[in-house]
Amino acid sequence: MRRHIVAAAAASLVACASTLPIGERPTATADEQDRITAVLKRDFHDRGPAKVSRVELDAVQRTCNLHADNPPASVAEPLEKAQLATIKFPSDGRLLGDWKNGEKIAQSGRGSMWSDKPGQPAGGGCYNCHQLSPMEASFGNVGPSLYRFGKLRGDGPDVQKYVYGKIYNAKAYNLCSQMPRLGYAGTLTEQQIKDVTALLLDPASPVNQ
Amino acid sequence: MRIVLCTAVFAAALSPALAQDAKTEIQKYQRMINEDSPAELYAIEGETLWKKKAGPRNVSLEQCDLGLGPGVLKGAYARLPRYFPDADRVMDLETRLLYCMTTLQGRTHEEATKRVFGNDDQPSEMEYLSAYVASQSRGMKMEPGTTHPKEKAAFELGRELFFHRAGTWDFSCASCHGTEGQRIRMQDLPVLYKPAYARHVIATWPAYRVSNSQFKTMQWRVNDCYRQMRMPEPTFGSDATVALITFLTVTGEGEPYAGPGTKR
Amino acid sequence: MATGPMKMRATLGQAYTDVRVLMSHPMETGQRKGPDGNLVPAHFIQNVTVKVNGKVVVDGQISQAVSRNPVFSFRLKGGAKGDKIEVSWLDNKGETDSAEATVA
Amino acid sequence: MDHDRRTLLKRAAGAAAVLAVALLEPMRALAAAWNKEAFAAKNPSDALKGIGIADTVASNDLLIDAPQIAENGAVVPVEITSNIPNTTSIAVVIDKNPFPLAGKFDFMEGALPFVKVNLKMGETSAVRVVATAGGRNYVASKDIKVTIGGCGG
Repeated sequence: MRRHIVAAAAASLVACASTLPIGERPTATADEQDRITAVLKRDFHDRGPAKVSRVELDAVQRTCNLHADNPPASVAEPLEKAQLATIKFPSDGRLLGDWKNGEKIAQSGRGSMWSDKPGQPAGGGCYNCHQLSPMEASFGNVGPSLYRFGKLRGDGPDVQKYVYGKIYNAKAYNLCSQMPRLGYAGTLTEQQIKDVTALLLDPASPVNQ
Repeated sequence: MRIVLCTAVFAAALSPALAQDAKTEIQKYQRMINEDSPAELYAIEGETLWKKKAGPRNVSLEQCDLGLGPGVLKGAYARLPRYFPDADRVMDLETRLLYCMTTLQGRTHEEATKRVFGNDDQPSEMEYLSAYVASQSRGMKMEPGTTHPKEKAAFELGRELFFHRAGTWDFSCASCHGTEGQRIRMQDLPVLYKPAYARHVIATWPAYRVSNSQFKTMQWRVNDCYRQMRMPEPTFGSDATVALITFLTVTGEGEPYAGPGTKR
Repeated sequence: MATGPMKMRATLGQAYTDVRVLMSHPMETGQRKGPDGNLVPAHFIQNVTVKVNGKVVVDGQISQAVSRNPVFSFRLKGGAKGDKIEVSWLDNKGETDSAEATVA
Repeated sequence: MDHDRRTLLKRAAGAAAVLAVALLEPMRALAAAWNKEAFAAKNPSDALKGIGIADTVASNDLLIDAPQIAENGAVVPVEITSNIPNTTSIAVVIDKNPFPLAGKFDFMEGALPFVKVNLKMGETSAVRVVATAGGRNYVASKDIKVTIGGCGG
């Protein structure tokens, strides 16, 4: 509610020098978040697949906004558990797809944007934030390097399940992770997530060379 | 702690010398593309447009008041966004230009906003005009409005929007621009809520972008970030966009304006 | 995209005169699809000429591989304040433009 | 000193075609013909053959200043200087572009053999520069890596 205090101070103490909270990170109460959502609904509009309904907040977003991405464990754990329950593992039980296709998905930053043409396959945008194959020199560092991920962690059933699950819904493992919930959000299909899982774990994948 | 871990893994994966070379070479690239900027060409065209009679009233924009009085261009951009009593709201450059198009030239809001962002085939009127008006503030300190209650409210709303996670991918502006040392692909991400980073950014937009060889405005910058955040589209000149631009500009205030710049 | 203005400057240095020129030109390769889905026809500058006091000193032929809105630098031997430098271009559609600057 | 002079030629093209043509002619006559064959060549050696270059020798006096990594292939700044005496021409060839020959500049008395230009590169490639001096051809080459930058599509 700092905003209201500042506004009130400005109105009553005209002589007071203006000191805006520059460089500070705010937290947002439930009321403040509702107010921002109302602003977004008023000032944003539908375009292609990107509908205004996307600005509605779910429990994960609310909690992360409230705690500036750092909620206490007692708050985070039950929510992470609920997110874990959203993960739909493949009915055939096979979690590893084709790493070659996985590499294409990792390279592509398309998907879920208003500029995307319907019917075009989406990407995971993985290289935007992670290092994967050593052949790709242009990679981001918002997330950890995943180079040699399979070599370091093996490709056993538990690791496969973790990787598939993490791509499907990263918030199940770290509530306020900056990584999108690629399966839960409907950006990547089951087969695509299998392919990216293979990119990370297949011993033949360039990631593990 | 997370950053320390990332750096350690990064360094192990790529030899430090190589990583350093890549950084130096990219800096060299950025320096070389900045030496002669086609942005100047857009400013020339913008001046022609500024003086061109248009709209139902068939008048030019020359009497447009950008905050320092009708027709005063020198230094006007460096004082935006600011509160305008005639419109009773805070406006950034493009929102104010739009206001002048509707009030002075008598154009409808719908017609004037039909094509606010250009493409490969044709730049937009807003882009040309922004290049021209901004170029008239070169060398002047960025001093947006911070004293009127509506200016303060715009800053606060912008700050809240900057950190507000929402949408299909749970992103806020801070997801990419909130932590030091982060890159998307090879591009360094400025931490835009900190003056040390915001100052340079604010002093160089609007800018010519070599990636699509087009001149781009601040409203476009905000619009395209929200596109990539998988959000719906912000309405051109809406209070939310002006608030975000106010927040960024106030955070970066004090830097002499050095644009219109050249960006990747 | 249509062509637009040109801008240039010529600065006398110790070793040479520095000529910098900006040209507004789409430099279409003929490979890009336009909004209607059809290929945008090739449209690019083919000849760039630099003249000093009316005499040709650089005669350039270029392809569609030069970036949109071309930026060139050339260097002239010696030179003196007041020399008249002219840069002109001609594209594959026969359009042309030129700019002049006086060495300063 | 900045000085802009916009010739009216292109704007007049529709309105005063006759006048425009009259004014265009001197420019057309002045400009050397465009070497269509060389510019249409699809590999570097054909491109060089097209401008009469077959044999080249490597030279350290031919300098290419360009970043090794370009964040975007749409604009790759390249600065070329020949320190070879009596250089009369500089050609630029981007090996992996669909049409490798990017430009050829002839220098006459009064100009230094130097050019800076921004080039488009479709992918990571060698950029080859050939200078002609005293009837001999000298070559220098630099590899430039084109990366994908930014997020989104």
